[in-house]
Amino acid sequence: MSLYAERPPLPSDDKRWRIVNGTMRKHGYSRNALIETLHTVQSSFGYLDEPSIKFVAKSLRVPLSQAYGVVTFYHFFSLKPPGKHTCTVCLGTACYIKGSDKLVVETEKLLSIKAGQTTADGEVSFTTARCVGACGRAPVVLLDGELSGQVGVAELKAQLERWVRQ
Amino acid sequence: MSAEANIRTLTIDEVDVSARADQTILEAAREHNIEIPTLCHLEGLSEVGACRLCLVQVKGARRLLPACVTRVEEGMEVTTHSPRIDRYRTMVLELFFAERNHVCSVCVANGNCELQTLALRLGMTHVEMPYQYPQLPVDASHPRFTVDHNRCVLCTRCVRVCGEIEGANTWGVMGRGAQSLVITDLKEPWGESETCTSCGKCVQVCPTGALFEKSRAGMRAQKHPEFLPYLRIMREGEQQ
Amino acid sequence: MSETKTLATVWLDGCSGCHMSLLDMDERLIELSSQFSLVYSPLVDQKIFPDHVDVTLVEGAVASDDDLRKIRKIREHTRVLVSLGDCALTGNVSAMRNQCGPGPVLLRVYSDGQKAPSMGVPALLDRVQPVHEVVPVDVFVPGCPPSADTIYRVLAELLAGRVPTLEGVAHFG
Amino acid sequence: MNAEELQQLAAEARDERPQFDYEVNVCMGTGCLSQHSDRVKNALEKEAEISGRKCHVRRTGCMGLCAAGPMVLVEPAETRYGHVHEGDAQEIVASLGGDPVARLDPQLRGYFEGQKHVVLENSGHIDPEKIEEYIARDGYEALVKAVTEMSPGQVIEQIMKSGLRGRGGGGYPTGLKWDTVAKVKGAQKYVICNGDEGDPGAFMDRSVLESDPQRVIEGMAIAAYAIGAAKGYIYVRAEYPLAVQRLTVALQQARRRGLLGSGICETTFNFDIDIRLGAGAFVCGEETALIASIEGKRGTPRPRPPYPAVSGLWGAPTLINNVETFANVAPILRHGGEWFSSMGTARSKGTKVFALTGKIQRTGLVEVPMGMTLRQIIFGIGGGVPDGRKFKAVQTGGPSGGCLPEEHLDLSISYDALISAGSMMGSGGMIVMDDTSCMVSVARFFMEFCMTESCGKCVPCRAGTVQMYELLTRITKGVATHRDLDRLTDLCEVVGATSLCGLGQTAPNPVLSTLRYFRHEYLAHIDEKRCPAGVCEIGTGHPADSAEVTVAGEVHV
Repeated sequence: MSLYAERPPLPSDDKRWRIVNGTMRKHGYSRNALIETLHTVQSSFGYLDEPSIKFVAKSLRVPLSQAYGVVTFYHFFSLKPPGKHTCTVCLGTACYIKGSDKLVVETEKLLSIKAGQTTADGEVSFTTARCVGACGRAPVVLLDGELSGQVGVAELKAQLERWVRQ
Repeated sequence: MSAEANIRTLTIDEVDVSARADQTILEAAREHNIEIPTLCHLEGLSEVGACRLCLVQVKGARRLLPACVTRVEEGMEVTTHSPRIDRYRTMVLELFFAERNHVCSVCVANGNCELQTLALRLGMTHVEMPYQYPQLPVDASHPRFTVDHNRCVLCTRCVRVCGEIEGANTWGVMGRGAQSLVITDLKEPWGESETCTSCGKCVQVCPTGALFEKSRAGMRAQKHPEFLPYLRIMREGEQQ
Repeated sequence: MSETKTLATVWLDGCSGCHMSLLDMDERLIELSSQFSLVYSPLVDQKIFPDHVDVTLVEGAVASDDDLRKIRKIREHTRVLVSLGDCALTGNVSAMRNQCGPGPVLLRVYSDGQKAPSMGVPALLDRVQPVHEVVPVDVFVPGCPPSADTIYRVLAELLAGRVPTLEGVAHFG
Repeated sequence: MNAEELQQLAAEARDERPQFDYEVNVCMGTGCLSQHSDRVKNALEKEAEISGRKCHVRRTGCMGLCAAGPMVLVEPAETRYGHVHEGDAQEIVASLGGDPVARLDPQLRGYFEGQKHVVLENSGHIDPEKIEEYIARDGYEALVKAVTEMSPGQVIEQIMKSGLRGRGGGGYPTGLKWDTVAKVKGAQKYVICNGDEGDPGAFMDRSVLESDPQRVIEGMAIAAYAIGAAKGYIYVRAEYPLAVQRLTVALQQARRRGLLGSGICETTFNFDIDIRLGAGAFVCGEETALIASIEGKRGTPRPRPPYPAVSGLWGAPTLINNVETFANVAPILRHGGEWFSSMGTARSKGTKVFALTGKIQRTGLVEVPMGMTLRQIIFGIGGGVPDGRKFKAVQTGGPSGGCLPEEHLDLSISYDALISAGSMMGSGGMIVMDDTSCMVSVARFFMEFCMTESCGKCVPCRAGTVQMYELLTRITKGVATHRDLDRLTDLCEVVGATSLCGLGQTAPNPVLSTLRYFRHEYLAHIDEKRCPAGVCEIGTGHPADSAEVTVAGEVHV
């Protein structure tokens, strides 16, 4: 038995774990690489679940409580899998002044969920953003990651209805 | 370096005081029996400067400074109490009381709680702000201890003692802002923690009734954080 | 010696422990009774709150619409309003239901299929409030209950025409 | 690379240009890309090829006027087109050398007149993914000069002389900061570029990183030379994928050209930069929180002192400047500190980039000399408030700033003037509001922001922002009392005075400034149960309907 804890094996054969491992290796399995690695997990898998946090934490020798603390501190990280489609309404000041709060209300009504949730059928995730830095085009909505500017309520509703109906 | 070169003279509340250069205002004040209220500070643990109760006025400084982390300087003029500072401290204390469910009368720490004692000392007779009444869990899964988040003030003493003294790093903080919570491991039930050594240090350093020993829940049990500085001194001695 | 002042005590949503503590003053009650006349209290047989009261001690939080009506009327007719004890000051145990609202509490109590009565009993407010959230309060006396010594001190100070200071004397709980 | 090689490279890159009679630049910043400027570029390329004219179609970064996107700039005529579609390509190419296409000019002139581009001098003119184009416009001249001809002390002297102050918000003198870090002894030092542009409504850092990333890299390298650092980090928001991508490319190119790495300019100076991604936490704009985040921890700030200059990243002396600050460094060294300090006001030198947004005709990025008035920017450059509505307020400084009313429109912009008016420079967001905005709601909006972005470490910020948010909510609901207003004022004072970091210390500012200039709106909500802007949904005014409201609403102290 080794005195030092060995790095845990990859959780599964899933190729994406090798990408995750690659990020950690690039940083020499340093504790500092925690956030970078979590970014890789999230971009590979879409979200972070308990086994993946545990795997990363143990690989980097970060205490579990600290890893969980980091994951839940940053709003960019999600503990739940995203829906098939994502709709993000920007709530930056410029967008707010241009009425993006109404877009939020309408979206929540149409999808019957609150911001931060996914529809029961797993079709659409709805989130809000603090500012995506496209204030010149306010109000801004990200549909499946694609930025649309000067979005009206009717336009957004039409797109969401298309997704819901599918 | 000579011993004199390491000594700083300053005034605290117009009293001439001398202190070692590596001492904080708080240490210097307490050595001279000048009381500055604290909550997150605990001798033997690192400082976080989070509770803001030890803020003092230093002449020439633009802002109030936390006495627990501010080092003494030659010629410093420190004021620990003034109507303004006292008013701020009381309001900060009110914020503590209003943010969670501190119901002293039915709390296991009633009579031995640092938050309760601070309210008494600072003359906080009531809370001007509306209470938040958040719904917070109580985790009694550990065979010996319980964590009641309703009484937690997020001082992070448990987190620090667990990491710095016990080295288990079982405790951490999750979330942010008003949603912050102290957690064990991946927010798993304390009783199922794979890292907790059940040493109980966190319970002893907890200033309120957030962490308590089940066996003494009804006994207004006193906590004993005094072990910390000794433990620290002993360990440092071993290393030398 | 000043002339006799009028004193009232009120019991809102609390356990009456503060009133017990008041009685705990024992022989000091006799001393005070020469300077105070008790004009309204659960301890005396007087149903109508007088038009003018010098000092009113309020025990308990504001939990029902009846409490609300009462405390407003009392405030109107009282010169010095004293919040007595933690329930009046913080909501205390009475306010613990604020974490879930009155619904689950009623459901728990009337769990045998009965409906909670709506006639003849005061309706619960959505939120239990400390007295000072509802009307202005002049003196705050923490404690669950405040000790007889504390209450005596408060009344003696008021009699002497001073605002009692309780810093370092009375604590919550 | 040495000075000669750099000059040679610059000359080569410049020589390429005469091959073309015309250059057609297409903005491919985030704003224009969202309006499919990539398709416009493809169409223009196709048309240029068909026409057989000597015309180079170039991808560039932001041209500033996002409202008129996609934007196209034709050089050398300096003709700007807005709202360009694929179908316009043929007409644009055909017009080269002749009269501009009149129908595509949405009166852009007013927007660019009066601006002075230093930070944005290359934005819209170069391809951000080609280091050669940056070098052709005197890029890296300053770094080579600094490293080969100047001592670190001389570099710092020029920065001091320039009077440059931190562009991230606080306005701390940059030269002084550099000098402090340079003087601290330490084998390992770090340079950090703060690109965690968290202020909602500000996007100049994103734009600079997308349009001219080499400029930031050069600025950082010069700083590293001046303070004696060998390692740098750029902390960028993960919400800015395009900026991250362009920065990644730029770093590779700079390394390949020997402008980063070891032995830069054949000297002993080594410096390299890594990118670190933010993960959605506004508080990480605070220096110590940013450092914690780079170290892979929760982004919570710690008390200062010790300042990062003494004990920063991994305890080493660390210099942290914002993107725009670094972007100013190369021009200062190229033209000298005096040149820079000849622009601006007595204590605020140079230019400042503002993100002009909200209820304004022309939204986008503007760069103007310090000292310009708000009126000149909003009504001159921005074209005023649209739809015949009335100007009400301009918000500057993000959640740490304030709202300034019409009376302050003639305020000439400087760090100190904005602070004395109750607002802040911040990173340069400028959000214009008209009479349809309710100022109490705006204050509440910012308080919600601070509340959710509070890290939770210190109680005044963690719990105080919640209390203030709830009080503001009560006011917008028309159930607040004067006692609530007093409480709000008290909380503003305490949270501002006792919070641990800048987030909490400045969180009350939007409330304080609206209370100062728009108190009547607060009073209308409280006394008349009325929202003057018609934004807040105030009930029937019969609080007796709800027991809870009764308790909260009727009592007057």
